[in-house]
Amino acid sequence: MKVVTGVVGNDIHVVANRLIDLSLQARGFEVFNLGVNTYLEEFFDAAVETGAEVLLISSLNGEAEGWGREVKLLKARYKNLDELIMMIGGNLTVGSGNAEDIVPKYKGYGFDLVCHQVDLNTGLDQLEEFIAQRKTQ
Amino acid sequence: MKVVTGVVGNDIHVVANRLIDLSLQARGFEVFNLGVNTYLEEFFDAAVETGAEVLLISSLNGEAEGWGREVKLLKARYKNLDELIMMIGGNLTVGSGNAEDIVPKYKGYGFDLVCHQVDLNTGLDQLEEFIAQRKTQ
Amino acid sequence: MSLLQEEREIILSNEYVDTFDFAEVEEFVKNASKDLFISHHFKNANKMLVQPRGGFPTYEKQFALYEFFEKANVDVLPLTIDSNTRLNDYATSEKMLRLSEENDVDMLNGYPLVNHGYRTTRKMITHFNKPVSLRHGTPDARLLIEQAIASGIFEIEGGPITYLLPYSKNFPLDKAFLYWKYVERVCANYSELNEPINRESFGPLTATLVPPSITIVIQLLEMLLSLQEGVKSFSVSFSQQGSMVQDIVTGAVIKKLAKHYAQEIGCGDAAIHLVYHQWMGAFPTNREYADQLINMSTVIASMVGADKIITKTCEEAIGIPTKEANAKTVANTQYTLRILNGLPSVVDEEEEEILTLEVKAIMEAVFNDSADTLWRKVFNSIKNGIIDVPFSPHIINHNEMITIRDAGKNIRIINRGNVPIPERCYDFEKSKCDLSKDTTSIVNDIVHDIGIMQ
Amino acid sequence: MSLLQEEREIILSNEYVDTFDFAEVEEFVKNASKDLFISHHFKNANKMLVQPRGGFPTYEKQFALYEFFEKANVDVLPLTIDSNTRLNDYATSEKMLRLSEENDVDMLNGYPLVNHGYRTTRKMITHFNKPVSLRHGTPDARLLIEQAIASGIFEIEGGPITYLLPYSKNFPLDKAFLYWKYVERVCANYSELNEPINRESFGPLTATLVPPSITIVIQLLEMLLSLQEGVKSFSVSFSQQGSMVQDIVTGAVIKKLAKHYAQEIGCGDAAIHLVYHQWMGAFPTNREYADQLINMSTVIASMVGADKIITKTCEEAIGIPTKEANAKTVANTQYTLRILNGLPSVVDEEEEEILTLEVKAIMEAVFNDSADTLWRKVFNSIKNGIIDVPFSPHIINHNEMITIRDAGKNIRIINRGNVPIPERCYDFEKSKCDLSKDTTSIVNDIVHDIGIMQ
Ligand code: B12
Ligand code: B12
Repeated sequence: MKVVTGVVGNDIHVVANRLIDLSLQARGFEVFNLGVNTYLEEFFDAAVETGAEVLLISSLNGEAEGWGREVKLLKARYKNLDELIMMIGGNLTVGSGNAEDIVPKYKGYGFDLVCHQVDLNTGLDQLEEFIAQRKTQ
Repeated sequence: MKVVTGVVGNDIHVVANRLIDLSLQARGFEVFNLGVNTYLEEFFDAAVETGAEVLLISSLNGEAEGWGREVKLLKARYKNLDELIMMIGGNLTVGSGNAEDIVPKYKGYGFDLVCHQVDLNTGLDQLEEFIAQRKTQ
Repeated sequence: MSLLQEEREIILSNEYVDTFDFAEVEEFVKNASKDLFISHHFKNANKMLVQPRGGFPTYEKQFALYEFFEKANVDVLPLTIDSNTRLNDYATSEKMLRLSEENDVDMLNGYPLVNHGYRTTRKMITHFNKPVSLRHGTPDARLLIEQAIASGIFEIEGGPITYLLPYSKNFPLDKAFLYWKYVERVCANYSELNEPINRESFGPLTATLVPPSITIVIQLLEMLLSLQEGVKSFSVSFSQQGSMVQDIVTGAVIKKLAKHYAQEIGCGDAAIHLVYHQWMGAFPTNREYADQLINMSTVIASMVGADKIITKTCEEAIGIPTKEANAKTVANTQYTLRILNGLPSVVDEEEEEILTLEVKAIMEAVFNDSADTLWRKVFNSIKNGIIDVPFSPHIINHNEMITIRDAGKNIRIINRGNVPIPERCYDFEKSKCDLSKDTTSIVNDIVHDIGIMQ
Repeated sequence: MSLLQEEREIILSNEYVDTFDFAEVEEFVKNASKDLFISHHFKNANKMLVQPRGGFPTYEKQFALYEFFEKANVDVLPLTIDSNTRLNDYATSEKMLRLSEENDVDMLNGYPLVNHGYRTTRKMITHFNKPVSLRHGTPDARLLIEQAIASGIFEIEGGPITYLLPYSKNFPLDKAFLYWKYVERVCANYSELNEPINRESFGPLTATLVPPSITIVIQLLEMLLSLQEGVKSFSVSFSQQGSMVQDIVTGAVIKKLAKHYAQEIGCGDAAIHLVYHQWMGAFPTNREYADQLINMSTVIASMVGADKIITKTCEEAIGIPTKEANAKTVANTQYTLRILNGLPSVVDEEEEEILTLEVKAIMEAVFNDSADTLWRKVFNSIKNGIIDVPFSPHIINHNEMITIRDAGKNIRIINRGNVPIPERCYDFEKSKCDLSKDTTSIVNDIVHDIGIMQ
């Protein structure tokens, strides 16, 4: 299964991104890693080009907050992305915040899976479960 | 010049006492060190026996507060102690306190020199000055 | 009935003890959880054990302290005894305990174990199910340690030298030796029932410029006096000295020689452990600095390779620490031990050789004393200054040895007094110091050397 | 007029600079107090210099920060530049500076030096009369460092590799080399007027599992590129790696090889210093733990024998530190350096030999590149993966090297990619690790290895 991943915005903290790449590969995914400093359009373009089924975005300095609102609008401009599984994780707010507020907000932006300060492996387990459920539906 | 010294009460913290002994000797005094755990009577007895001109008492856990009041009364029972120079130093209160309150109190008890949390050398310099002044009077 | 048992019965028929049930206590020790035995943890843990200090008068406060320590992930709990109990004045401790309970103020500086009794105390100890170490400072601890073991406290600190020379002005030393002989034998007997009871010596002594040779000799002698009576698990200890390399060398020599002398008396089967005390001398009043000092002590303990570390708190220079400050040190120490990795192995051959020679020379002089038993030899050696502890307040101590710090802050002997420091070692020690100074400067240096951590 | 001077005039006739008076600046540097030069302190101090990090937008806040640092007995002051200035976007930094001044909120994450200008900034620097270190992260720092030196800032951090590979995704590396060549030459020229200007490389790189061989090679190359242009005082640096012994070995090898390679290019007269960064990787969120980590870093820096230490704060995992937390670290670090004595000298010959071989092999491969100048050789070596920085976000970086920690938490290379690690060394590195694990376990180990201080 193909996954597009990367760190959104002007964030250059790459460590989590590298770990995600390795972990996805170890779990058998085919990974297209756009790296740090990636803009939203670039993510969607890559999803279209590669025909990926999953888009996994990281944000580590909370910048995602700024991009989140535009997700639905932008995605609507692309065809064939209706089935794309959208996931976001890392530190999803500037400063500190709690998951109860953050998760519904990002679900509202159009993300299927929202992992605020969730450990990587836990997050990827959730992703695999989600995929399995989709398949059985 | 002869000095009697020691730590008053049930206090066994001996470090300062040893330093005082060494410092007095280095300054040319003849030292009679009664050590830690010494009661007020023992100090006066020793002063009489040795014919010391100075009595230098330490207290490190503030116990002196308890003994202080009895000094005048006790000293009055001895003959020939009128000229004895009385000095006390260390930590002169239980817990924390400030010199402005403590010094006058101990002077009232009959001490000529009161050194609350005063460095040893500074204290001994004061003692030597005091002795010199006495001599010129 | 054996002589020891007769003595035990007399001691335990004390008006402050309500019927000591020997058979029940024996049964309890026999079936006690292995987790209560520090000797068991020493065997199985692959990390340095962390133990704080602490004792409060009431059961409730002590319990609350233990809860704090448990949350901080403590390895060994302390039980520090109040000073009336230490002087066997159970009447006063009884009175003060009642006052503490009624008025919610602490009228004692520790836990009055005899007054609480073993039936009550055992509930607390078994509840937490962690090893507990008894810290007291009692010359006549016979009643106290019976109660302790009956409560489930399977480590007893102290010894006839280390609990006397730093803590007392004139308690008779020979009496202390005999009282401690009782303690050793009771510990040895109980050790046969389950895991061994651990005995620990108090290496810090006066915590003031004690040279490593004196510390080690006293540790070895208390170890031998204990093993002789059948104790099977013993901890030697020392406290941070001010120079990292001197601590490392001291650790290496004490480990090597403890094994050596234990074997010499045919007790090579006993387990010997090394305990390191965080800095025991004059502390900085600044709490932040105190925390730095404490962290540094932990790093050095790791370099030394100690089996257990005993902690201080950032309130040391201020007063008896709060349970919060105390638990904080425990958590911090555990964290530090966890993240400190890749320790180099450090060996300083010259320093090790000198220190080994010194210790062996003093030990030989003690053994050569004409008395018939080891404890009498040791007693005589203290009396005649073969063993001399700087800054001991005890009248029997010689007080002729003078030590100062060299440029690396190592403690050096510049006047050996009557201690048989071999000529070569003495020259070495003195060569490290500037002895051309006048007496006043040397006294100033000593004052400075005592306050190096401030 | 020289080519360089022509370039300088063009760069300094920027709309955000109000008339740069070359002659006045030259006169200022010539007569500047020696105390402002860190190179002077390196020569004369007999202690490790302590330098925090920190930059605020307004003059007043920066001044207040310096007052805090001064009270904490700082040795070297930092001036951290905001990120707009780093990207040469002076218009935005101007706007944000005005907003910060008007609203008393910090709208910039550092001090916008170009907007404040050298005339204003110099007042602050000369007022405190302590050496200041410029921390930026700017690929094109030409205008910035002219302003810095004119302000009295006589240490410039960074370099074409270390300020790019960890900090940028796609800034062209060849441009960076040329911009930094300018910086080196300006520093070299000013160095002739008074004490030398010190250049410092940024050894921590990505602070994430970078093996010491890669760190050292990059330090040496930036040093050579700098000395080649005439710089006479240079600091190589690295950050705490997670294993005490690996840090000590890294320190020994970098010191030895820096001297060696400086001599090779005929620059043996330059003064080379060693800087140690307290842990730069993922920090614990618990402030108490962060303080322990910081203290331990200081102890290790002493074991390494660093000439300067750059500090972190207990708020690292939380956000930009307050001036209180920042000054606290400085005071604590100074205290720790004061009380840490009797350091053993530690040598691990095998590790030193392996690391030396690795560094020399990579250096040789770089020198053997067919390009005509050193900077082009280095550029090519990065492009073709002879130099490969783990976790660099830059697109030019190869990202084929894989490293993990062994049992002692030493960073080991388990996949060398295109880096010419000699066979013997590669075998040694791999022999320290358990490579029988499956990929998932290894990934889990890497995640764990990155978080070892948490
Ligand atoms: C290492 C580091 C750096 C390195 C980065 C190297 C690199 N290119 O990656 C260097 C030194 C270069 C650096 C530079 C900077 N940094 Co930085 N850096 C850090 C540090 C110390 C650790 C970050 C890290 O690698 N953590 C380890 C990884 C594994 O953890 P993680 O990123 O949190 O990711 C985990 C989870 O979030 C999760 N996750 C992430 N994504 C996803 C996605 C999904 C789907 C799931 C399920 C989970 C998940 O999985 C990961 C593993 O558990 C942090 C402070 C800290 N945390 O201790 C500061 C920090 C993040 N940096 C900071 C700053 C300010 C900067 C600079 C601007 C500093 C400067 N003035 O020079 C620059 C420039 C950065 C930029 N332009 O973005 C600030 C950010 C402040 C804020 N939040 O507002 C911090 C907090 C430090 C501080 N207190 O000032 N930094
Ligand atoms: C070393 C030490 C010990 C050693 C003492 C060895 C010995 N026999 O001396 C040991 C480990 C044995 C010990 C035991 C105990 N100690 Co103690 N000990 C300390 C410690 C760490 C340092 C004291 C010291 O030596 N300082 C160095 C000397 C040079 O400084 P100084 O005593 O302050 O003296 C200076 C000045 O006061 C001045 N000065 C003194 N006299 C005079 C006189 C004149 C005329 C002048 C001019 C100046 C002057 O000159 C000196 C040099 O500047 C302190 C804590 C601290 N301060 O860090 C606790 C401390 C003093 N101990 C304390 C306690 C409680 C005990 C015990 C009861 C603990 C226990 N539960 O086991 C026992 C028993 C003590 C007893 N019965 O008195 C408490 C006291 C609390 C209080 N004030 O209420 C302290 C504060 C620790 C604590 N936080 O709990 N202790």
